[in-house]
Amino acid sequence: MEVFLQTLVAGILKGGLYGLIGIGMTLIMGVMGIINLAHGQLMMVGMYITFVCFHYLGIDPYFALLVSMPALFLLGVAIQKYTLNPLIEVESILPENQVLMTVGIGMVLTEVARFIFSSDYKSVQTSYSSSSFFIGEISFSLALTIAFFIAVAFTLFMFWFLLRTDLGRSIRATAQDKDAALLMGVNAQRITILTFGIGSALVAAAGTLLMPIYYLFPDIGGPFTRKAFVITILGGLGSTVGAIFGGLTLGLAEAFGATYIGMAFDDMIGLVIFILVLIFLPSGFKRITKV
Amino acid sequence: MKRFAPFLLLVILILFPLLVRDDYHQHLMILVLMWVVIGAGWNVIAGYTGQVSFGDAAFFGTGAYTAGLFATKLSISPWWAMAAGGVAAMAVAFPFGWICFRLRGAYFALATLALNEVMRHIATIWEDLTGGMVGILIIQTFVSKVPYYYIALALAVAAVIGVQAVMGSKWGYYFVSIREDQDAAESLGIDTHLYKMISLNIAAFLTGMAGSLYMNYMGFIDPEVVFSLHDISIMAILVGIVGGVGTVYGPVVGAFIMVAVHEFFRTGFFGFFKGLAALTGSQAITTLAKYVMQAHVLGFGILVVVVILVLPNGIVGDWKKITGWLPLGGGRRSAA
Amino acid sequence: MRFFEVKNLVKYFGGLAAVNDVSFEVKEGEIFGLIGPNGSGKTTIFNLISNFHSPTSGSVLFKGRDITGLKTHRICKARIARTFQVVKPLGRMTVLDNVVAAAFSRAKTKHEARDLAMETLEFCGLAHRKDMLAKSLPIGERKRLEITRAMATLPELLLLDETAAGLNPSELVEAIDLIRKIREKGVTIIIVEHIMKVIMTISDRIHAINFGRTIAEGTPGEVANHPAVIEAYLGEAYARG
Amino acid sequence: EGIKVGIILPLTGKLAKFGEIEKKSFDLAFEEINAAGGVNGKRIDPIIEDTTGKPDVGRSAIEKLIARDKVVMVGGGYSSSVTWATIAVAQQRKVPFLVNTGSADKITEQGWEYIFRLNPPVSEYPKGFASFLQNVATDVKTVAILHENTLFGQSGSKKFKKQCEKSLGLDVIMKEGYEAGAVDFKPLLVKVKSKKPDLVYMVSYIMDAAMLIRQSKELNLNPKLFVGGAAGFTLPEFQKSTGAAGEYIFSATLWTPSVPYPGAKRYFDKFVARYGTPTEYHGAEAYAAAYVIADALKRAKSLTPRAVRDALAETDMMTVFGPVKFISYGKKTQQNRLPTFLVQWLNGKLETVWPKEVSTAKYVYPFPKWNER
Amino acid sequence: MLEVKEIDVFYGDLQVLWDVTFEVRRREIVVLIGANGAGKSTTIRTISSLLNPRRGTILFQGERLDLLPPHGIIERGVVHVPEGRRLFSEMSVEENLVMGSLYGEAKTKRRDTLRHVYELFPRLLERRKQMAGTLSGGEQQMLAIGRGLMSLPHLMMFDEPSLGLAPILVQEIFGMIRRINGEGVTILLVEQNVHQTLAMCDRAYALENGRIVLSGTGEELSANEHVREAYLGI
Ligand SMILES: Nc1ncnc2c1ncn2[C@@H]1O[C@H](COP(=O)(O)OP(=O)(O)OP(=O)(O)O)[C@@H](O)[C@H]1O
Ligand SMILES: Nc1ncnc2c1ncn2[C@@H]1O[C@H](COP(=O)(O)OP(=O)(O)OP(=O)(O)O)[C@@H](O)[C@H]1O
Ligand SMILES: [Mg+2]
Ligand SMILES: [Mg+2]
Repeated sequence: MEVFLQTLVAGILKGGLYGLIGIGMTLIMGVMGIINLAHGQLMMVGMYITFVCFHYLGIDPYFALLVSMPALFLLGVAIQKYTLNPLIEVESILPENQVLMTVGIGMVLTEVARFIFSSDYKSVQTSYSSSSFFIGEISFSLALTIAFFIAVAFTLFMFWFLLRTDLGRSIRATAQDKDAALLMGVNAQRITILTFGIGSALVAAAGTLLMPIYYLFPDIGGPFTRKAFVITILGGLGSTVGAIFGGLTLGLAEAFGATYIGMAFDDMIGLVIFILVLIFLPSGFKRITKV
Repeated sequence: MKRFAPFLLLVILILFPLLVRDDYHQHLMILVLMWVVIGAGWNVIAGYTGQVSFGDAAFFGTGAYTAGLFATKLSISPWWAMAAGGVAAMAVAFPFGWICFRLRGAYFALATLALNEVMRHIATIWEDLTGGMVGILIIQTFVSKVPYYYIALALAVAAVIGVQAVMGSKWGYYFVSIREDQDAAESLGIDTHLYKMISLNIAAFLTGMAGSLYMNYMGFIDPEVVFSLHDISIMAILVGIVGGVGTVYGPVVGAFIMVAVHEFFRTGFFGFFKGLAALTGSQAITTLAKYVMQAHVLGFGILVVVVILVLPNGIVGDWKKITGWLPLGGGRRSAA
Repeated sequence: MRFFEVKNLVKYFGGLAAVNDVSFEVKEGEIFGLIGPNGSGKTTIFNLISNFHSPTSGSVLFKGRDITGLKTHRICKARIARTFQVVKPLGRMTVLDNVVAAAFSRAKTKHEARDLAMETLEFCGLAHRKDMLAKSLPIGERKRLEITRAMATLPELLLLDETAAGLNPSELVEAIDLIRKIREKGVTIIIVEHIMKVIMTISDRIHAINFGRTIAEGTPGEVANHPAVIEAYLGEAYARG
Repeated sequence: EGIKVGIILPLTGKLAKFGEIEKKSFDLAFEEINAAGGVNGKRIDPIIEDTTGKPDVGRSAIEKLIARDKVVMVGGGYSSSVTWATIAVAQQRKVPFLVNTGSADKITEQGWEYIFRLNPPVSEYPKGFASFLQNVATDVKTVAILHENTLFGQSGSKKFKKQCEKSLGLDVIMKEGYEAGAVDFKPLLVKVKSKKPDLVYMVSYIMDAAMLIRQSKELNLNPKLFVGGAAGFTLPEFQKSTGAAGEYIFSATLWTPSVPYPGAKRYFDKFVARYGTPTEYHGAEAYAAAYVIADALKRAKSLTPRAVRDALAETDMMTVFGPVKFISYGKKTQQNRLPTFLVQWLNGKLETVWPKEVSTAKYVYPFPKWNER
Repeated sequence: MLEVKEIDVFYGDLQVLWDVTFEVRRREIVVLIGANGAGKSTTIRTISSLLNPRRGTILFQGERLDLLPPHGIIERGVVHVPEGRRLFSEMSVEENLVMGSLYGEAKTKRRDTLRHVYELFPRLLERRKQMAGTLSGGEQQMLAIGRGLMSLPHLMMFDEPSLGLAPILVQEIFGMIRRINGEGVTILLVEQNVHQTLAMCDRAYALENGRIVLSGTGEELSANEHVREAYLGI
């Protein structure tokens, strides 16, 4: 029983963070219709910013959110503006050009990080990094628990933002029909740029929240990119609530898989679920067949 | 002139090992030819049939492991495994395609990406069969590079000619129809599922053969090497798009350029900077050379970004555009 | 033996019954019109016949054979061809190649396929465009290409979905001519159209539906004067005019 | 005109961190050697090529070194996969290759006369630890083995399991691999906890190692012994990122600055002074290899690959990494044989605690429970 | 009110409009007729800045529209109801309407305009929470018009609003366009339904192969030999 509960808690806490990673990807996916394969790399950049804040400026990771999120927002804006948007005008045989572009961007980000920080492992050790509290026999990592609640707060905020504000509505409208949005006076160019910025800022938040308990090196992006797309697909693409759902599913699946099947299957479990969902729940994902 | 270009190229390639005797360049050419095969395969499924694959490594690795296991478990010469590697890759492609071809566009691409990772995990975890991360070591058959070169050349030529033949036939029309509009294709009596399967299996076969060749030639594989997302799958895409999507000779050009660029960066512009530094004795240039060499992956990344932005259909696909830039081309400049 | 028949077709999308118990029969050689307000289920019926969607229940019979649930490409091989309301050109292929790809479903060799394609292009009056990329055709000719491609599969039954929409009155005349010519070749046609000038002039019989259900069937004259059709579809103005 | 020696290392890509440490150590050693008069008055000119950590690129690199640069011998190699792909070329071209890091057993099991290895194969890493179990921790009966799914982790843990069952008479109640880089090890550790092993043996790189220990603390997992199998548990980053939680953790290792070899500490200090970052056993291997290369070149009858190979075969010297002599035993040929050590973090410092003769501090055993500290 | 002067428009290298010139005066209904591919949609898309003319100018109340981005156009009170309706199919009816009033005065008066649109189209009020994608074709067209009205336009441009609609709905839609015109909104209409549009418009232009070939009042064009032959099929 203890094993079960501990696994459940581990899965949920991790899942919250995964959800946050997923929302950013989902937004970008929805509006641009592309899978951002540089998502994990953006998170990596956010993590380095957190590291710099902590290590050189002595800023606590939770305050570093105020630096990493705006910074990544700007980076996302630049990426969309100067590399992805110009592609819309270029005609090419493969509609996946933009996806390939994000692969290239991911490579560039990783290597630039290596240039600046070398391949060394970096970590941020705070007083709460390895503290935990117990409820009954079950241990809760303090940092992960905080991360979980912040992730939930961000998600609720995004939900409100997308449903209740003109800007949020414009983002959704652009996702559904870009030309029509243009005719309604939505500056679609600006919206895509903004969306990429927001998506990047959200994943940066996830990275920053992860920093106290995790570590960092330039190649850390890849695995998180993969997780992000699994989350996005599990969550049903383009849906903010879905991302949370997808994040929790993946977190739980990984945790239970690790406990009851084997830790070696950690990553594979996500991938297998992903393929199963693609195959058996296609109606859940209307967009799949449309793209 | 245009018509004879392929023959001229072929003659040069046949004579190459006789003209250039140094192992280093022969080695590079063997890699180029291997990438031609992989690129040709990718081009069939992605370029012509429009089902972009991010998972070529799954087929490549399967081919490589087949050859490796033939040699280590069955003591059969890994050369026999060349064809077997292709068939084994098809054995992976078949169920995968059967299940995943209901997905379209980017979602199929993601599924291939997942396949890539799943295969890597399997090879890692199934230690009893694959040796896990210990990998498989075999002793190469030949000391000289020349036999490998000609085998690779034969494979590459067969791949290019094969693809050309397929694309000129009914299959070719069907593949392109599927790329352009799957519903329309289906309504015209094309069994899209079947032809996508055919296309994927052609790609898998070629890529699997290339994998077997790799095993034979390199003598060592492990899951990280042959199931690598970046070094195989993404590289295959790059070969495809740099050369030219949906063109017969695109993969040839792409393979050559990608291997050359890779080596170019790795060696610091073929030692240009080092030479310059030695000549001038400048410390700054030595430092610069060091950075250039370290930046080769960065260079790759930038290349991807630039090619997609400027030559979205690759060098062969956008050839007109390129000649348009050249002052002597006199071609009509495309208007912005 | 009946030539073509749909029996008690039903299609649900989630909770919505897009087609709800529709039955009709088409005789060999006739032009059969299908009308109904927007969203009444006409395109869905075509999608059910060609099995882009599989029916929730009901069956489709062609020359005595039950073809319900046959794969889309098999339906085409069985000699039922269709066009799409939202045209689907194979954009980066030439017009000729578009038609050749279709002709391969009948031709053995590439040579045969080309000949068949050229012949069909001439027949449909699109030969002068054969080397153009399909995506650069104007909409009217794209619609014509849809028909040409369908004809190149040598169908016995042709389903036309709003091929005249967006054509101006004089272009309509040409379209009507083409459809008649096709029928003279012996091809049976089911046609969906909102333009009364077209559907009322060329149909032998018309079947009207609303909310996925049959409301009337008969000759153009009978259907045009049917109160349910006037109320749901034509409107008083049309009846008066 | 100097003597050209090729060195291949991963200077970019995922392994760049360790490649960089080795490169710096090679640079340091060759500078010292050249400053001290080089080889019989000639400079050694190392040509360092980047393998990017990939076998095919490594192969391009060594082909270039041999065919174009005409080096008399090659060193480096780093990972087993790249090492394997490249030594085959060296053997075929008859150019000696001194391996200093690649640890797959097979590397020296081919009987290839041009291939030498300075470092012990992976199967021998836990030797020192085994003797500790036999002599001190005799009440350890049950073992849980956790390992990353890399070459190092898989083969290291397999060998250790065999050793436990065959020669140490221990009961391995659990052996599980994991994908390096996991965010959360709790599910795994909860399982370990429920099985209550006496010994938890982990083969992990630094950051996984740190996460395992920190999360063991969070879960209050208290075996009698926590032992790391080389790699991750001895590096300064481990200490930095576990803080107090790293205390009392043991590790089997090949080298620390406190090993009883002349110059080990001096090398460490020099490295830190020069580059501002600490070094570790990979660096020591490279540094030692550079001196072995210089020694062989000095003794070589001529500066041809053949003569250098013969000189290498005669090597018998002391380095910061220990004595070097290429011998044959078991299936292995031209393999250097070295003892391994058991170290423990005590007061934030890594102390050598076993074998007793060379210990710098007394071990603490059993492991003090987390909540009783 | 709107003056299009000598515009040339290209898709890439392909020229589709040559020297197109026409004007729309305040409170008029002006119709643009022409064969398929003549360039009618292109003209409207150019006015709403989705395309840029390579030559020529477009003036609206004396201001250059061709220099503005698409979102600048709607702020000036020119709205384009596109071919095929182009609704935001996964948003509710009301959200679609709100999307029509993102800027300036339209935004501040959003509530009032919304009420007004619901009065005009009671059907939309009934369905305000329904997803736009699930509306019937006629309702969708109403919504598209309603969405256009939300921006408080001075000039509305319709691209084939009757396309693919049942005859009964075609009547309704034309009725609505007249009503909107009656409320003081100027109308530019592109239609294939030449009979009816010529009957209801003030003036009309005929576009052939990207060139304006004829212009005049509705009656004049209806009576024109060429029009009768080429467009009315008489
Ligand atoms: N794939 C689908 N998923 C869900 N609903 C659908 C789907 N296809 C059609 N529908 C719905 O089914 C109903 C019938 O649509 P259909 O396209 O058959 O109408 P139609 O008679 O062809 O209309 P129109 O004259 O406008 O073309 C509509 O309410 C439509 O929204
Ligand atoms: N995106 C595009 N790229 C290239 N050519 C185009 C594009 N859109 C339209 N065209 C071409 O421009 C010409 C004019 O098209 P446009 O859509 O303006 O015609 P239209 O008069 O609105 O016709 P319709 O009655 O079919 O709507 C046509 O020849 C068409 O093929
Ligand atoms: Mg329809
Ligand atoms: Mg138009």
